[in-house]
Amino acid sequence: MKMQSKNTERGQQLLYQILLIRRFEEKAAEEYTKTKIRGFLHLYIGEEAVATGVIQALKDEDNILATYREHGHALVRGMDPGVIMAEMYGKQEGCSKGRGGSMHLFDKSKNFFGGNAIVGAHLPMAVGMALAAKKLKQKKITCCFFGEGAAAEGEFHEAMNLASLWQVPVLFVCENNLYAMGTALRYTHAMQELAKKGPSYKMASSTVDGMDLEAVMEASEKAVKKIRTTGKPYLLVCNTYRFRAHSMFDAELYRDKKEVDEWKKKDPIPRFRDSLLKQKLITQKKVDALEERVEEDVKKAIEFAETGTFEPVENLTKYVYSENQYQ
Amino acid sequence: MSQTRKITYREALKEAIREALTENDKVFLMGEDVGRYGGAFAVSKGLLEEFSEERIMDVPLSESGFVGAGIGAAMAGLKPIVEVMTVNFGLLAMDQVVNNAATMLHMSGGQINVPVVIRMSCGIGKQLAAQHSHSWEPYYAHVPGLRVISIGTHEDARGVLQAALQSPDPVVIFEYTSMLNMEGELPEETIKVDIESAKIRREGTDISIITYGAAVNKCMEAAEELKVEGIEAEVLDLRVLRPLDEAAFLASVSRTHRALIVEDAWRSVSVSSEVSARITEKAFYELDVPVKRVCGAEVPIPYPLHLEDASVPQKKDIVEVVKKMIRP
Amino acid sequence: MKEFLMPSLGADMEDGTLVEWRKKPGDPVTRGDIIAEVDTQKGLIEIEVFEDGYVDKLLVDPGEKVPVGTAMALIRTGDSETGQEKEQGLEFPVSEKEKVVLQPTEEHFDEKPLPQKFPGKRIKASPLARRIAEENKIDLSKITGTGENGAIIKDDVNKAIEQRTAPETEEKISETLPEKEPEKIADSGKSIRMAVAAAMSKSNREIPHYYLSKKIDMSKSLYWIKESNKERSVQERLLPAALLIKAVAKSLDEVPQLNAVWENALQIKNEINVGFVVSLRSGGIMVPSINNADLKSVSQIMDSLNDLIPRARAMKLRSSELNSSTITLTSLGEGGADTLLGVIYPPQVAVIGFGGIIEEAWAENGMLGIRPVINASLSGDHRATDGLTGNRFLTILNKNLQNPEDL
Amino acid sequence: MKENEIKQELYALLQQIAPETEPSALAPDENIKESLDIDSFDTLRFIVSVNEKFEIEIPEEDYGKITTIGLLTNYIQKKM
Repeated sequence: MKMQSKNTERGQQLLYQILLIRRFEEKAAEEYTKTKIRGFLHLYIGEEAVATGVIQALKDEDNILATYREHGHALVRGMDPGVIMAEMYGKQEGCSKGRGGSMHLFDKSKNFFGGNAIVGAHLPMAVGMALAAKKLKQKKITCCFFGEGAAAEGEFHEAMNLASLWQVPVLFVCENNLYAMGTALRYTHAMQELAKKGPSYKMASSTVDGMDLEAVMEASEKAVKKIRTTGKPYLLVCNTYRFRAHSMFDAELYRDKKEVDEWKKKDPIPRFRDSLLKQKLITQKKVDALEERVEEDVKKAIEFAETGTFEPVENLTKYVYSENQYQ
Repeated sequence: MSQTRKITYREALKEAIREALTENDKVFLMGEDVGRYGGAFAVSKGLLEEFSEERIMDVPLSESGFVGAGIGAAMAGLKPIVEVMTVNFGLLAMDQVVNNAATMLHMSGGQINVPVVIRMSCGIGKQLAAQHSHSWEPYYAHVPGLRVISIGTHEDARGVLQAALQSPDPVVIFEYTSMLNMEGELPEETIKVDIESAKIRREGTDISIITYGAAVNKCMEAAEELKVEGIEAEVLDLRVLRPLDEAAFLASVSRTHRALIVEDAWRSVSVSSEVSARITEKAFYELDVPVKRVCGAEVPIPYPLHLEDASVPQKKDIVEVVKKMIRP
Repeated sequence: MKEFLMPSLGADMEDGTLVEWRKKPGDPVTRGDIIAEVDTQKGLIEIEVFEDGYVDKLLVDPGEKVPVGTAMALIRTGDSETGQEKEQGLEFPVSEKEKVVLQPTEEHFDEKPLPQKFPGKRIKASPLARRIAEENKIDLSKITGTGENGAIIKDDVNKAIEQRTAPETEEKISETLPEKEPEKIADSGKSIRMAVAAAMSKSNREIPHYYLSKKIDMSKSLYWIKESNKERSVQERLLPAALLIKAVAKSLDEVPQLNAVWENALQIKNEINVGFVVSLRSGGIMVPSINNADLKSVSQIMDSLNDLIPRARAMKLRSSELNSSTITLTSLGEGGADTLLGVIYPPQVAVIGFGGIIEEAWAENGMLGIRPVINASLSGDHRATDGLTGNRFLTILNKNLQNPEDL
Repeated sequence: MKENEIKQELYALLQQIAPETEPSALAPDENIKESLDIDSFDTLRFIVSVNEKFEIEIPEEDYGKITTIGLLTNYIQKKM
């Protein structure tokens, strides 16, 4: 197994991260029902292995662009849970000063570029950022997460073509959770083996079980290595599943309860935990301690958000234009 | 008087691009047919040879893709000049402009700037029919977060790009194909223009003709004709369609007490409707006659020349309306 | 054809109840005629017409309550539809057709746009023309427009300003109008109290007042009155109030900033019309105006008081007498309180208050004597003027009262 | 004219000026102005009406001598 090459500390850190996403989002759902959080709240629960596995393969200077289902990505990238929660509360202590909310988490200092909520529209931007890196002779790659729904957008195809044509270092990560909102893959794609869309743009691609953290880690490390050596883009398809509704207000008429239960058996968190236990990379006692630490950190995040403040209305029109017009 | 030289609008645009490429190696031009073809309207002709493929990038026909890439490149530290061949294809990339370029700074709480410059040629006058004769400046002028500039003079053709590249925010520039071959006078020395203020192109006391883009020239000609009849018209080139330089036109109207707004774009929900509304809101008691507009007819632009001419303001329309406003 | 509208007689008037028509269809009317009696919050008020012509039609029945600006009657005028009629005087001889311009209703009337229900009948004038006309007290209804569709434009108003004749003749006409004794007086004590309450509350809410007061030695003034009264019959005798009004009006000539209204900005008034507070025995106050008080002699002012005060007490004042004042003067007379600090009547910017005349020890040139002293106060609108202006006014007022023979 | 007739005339004149009062209830030595709450203007009007009614001249310096119904009645009787 891959993890055997890793030390115990690394295993514990990953377990902490994937657990943090789960508990953080469960708490967010609760706060949503209490109306502390409003707007859309798209939960990542069930899909956590993808963000955790891919982002751990990146370097801090690499760019990340994600979708509106991005709490997990932001957490793994190292953004503070309190600052993220405050953003969802709309407080000015939030990572985007409360201006963005759940769908628009940004942290330039951590090269985290959203939080993009027009499906497919951030793919061309990712290509542009990679183009800039290439022109500026920087060694960074740009990692762009999107769902299989976005792969039906024209911009997906334009971006794939441009990235491959210009040979720029983009890691396209398709988080295939089988539903574009409420419409299943079979109703949205003629070619459902999504990785095959890569070669048609002369782009390397592969598919991985997105419910298996260790598998995702291995696949993304391979992909990243390839990008760094060739400077060319790569399409990684992670098959995964979202356990909860698309957003909070969703009756889930489009899928069978049994199907959800079936997928829950593949829950990436117990799977990874058990693997660590089995490899003796962690003890049950340590697992319990980690659970407690996560619980504590989520509590702190809520406290931070609760004590945050709202921006005064007089500031309404800030950040429309830069204050310093000429640079 | 300083020395002047004759130059076409096209050549002025090209000089500006050349200057930008020379002065700042983070600047590059990307767009459909800007390189090997020499630019759809020959604006960038010769630049590929002068610079390199890296700096003059031909792109595939994927407006959303390359405009989005331009935005991404700007976010990541470059100064891209993205050319959308014509405004007519601009809507294919409208989402990128409105949802990404215009929102990023705000959505990120002031963290992320998008210093991209997007150039589009636009306008009417070549019998190109309904899908290739658009005046869509008002669409872009509607969007907070963008700076929207309309180049109605040779001076601006030469000077606007430099100012736009210095802006940390996205700038959309409209150029007019009908003016490309037009010759104008420019001073020998470097031109400095700003992209924040409107400019009075001709001073006058009897009426303020407020306009932008290709209509500036028509208004200047109309003003000359009116002078013969003893009417002194002031021509104010809005130049910046967003954020509007409101102070400039309110001041002009407060001097002349009459306002005519001339615009090639369709009349309804246009730049002229906005300017008119603001005059009424903020300079009502300065008005001695109702605000009038001469705008594009509300019709998809027809192919035949006589119908095409009839669908946008012409010099004689402007002259006629001004005369009626001053001597009813 | 012109509409006769329910006038706005003050910022606090919203509507009025027609009590009686004084004219019937077919009757000739001349500018200044009383056309109707209207009950308002402030009591029964006689309403004047501002047109010359004939009553064409009455649109409102007695007993009806209508908002300010509602058309109440149609007046057929000489120069109605087409501009040429004015020149030719086709239907009716217009006696003083060129008396024109001075608008006795002043800004209150023009300010309130007519309701949009009747857009066709509105005077068509550009906003700029309206503004200039208002600033120069030009009556737009007397101007023929040369703009689009006959609209009055800047040039038309400027021409009217140039052609304006001496305004004094106009003033006389409105003063010598025949008096008509109204039969009934509404029991309006309560509504007057309410109106005073409303205006004063608004004033205290919106106007940042500042107060200044100065003691003035009245011995010279009182002596002058006494000497003057010796030569007068009882009927012609003067009261100190007449002298105080004249002194205030004359002082305002030198400090025009206080003779003004505040409507988003200070608007200095050309005429000095002193509103004089008359207390009603039943409670409440009426404030009739003594127009052009600076141009009148003390005797003429006393005549005005003799005319106005009894009518005020009987609530038989004309609407123009109630709404034309540009500053208010209030005086306690003898006895009672020493000092009176008034509340400004909006949109005016000052009120001058006089306490009772009392004998006080007074030091002058190192000598102590007993003098009749009055405490003059100024309440000013701090948005419009500052204490410095007020101070100047009180100094000049004192100087004027020390030289009564010059008043 | 008898004292009583004069008083009745004075009551009528005061009634005109202060309609809501009852001048006949005034004691002979009561101050008219203060009791009926009449201001200087109405005082002047009253004096004018006395002057017209009884056809007597009242100089200003005499105002202090006619402050009550009693004093005024005497004054009028003397002057007539």
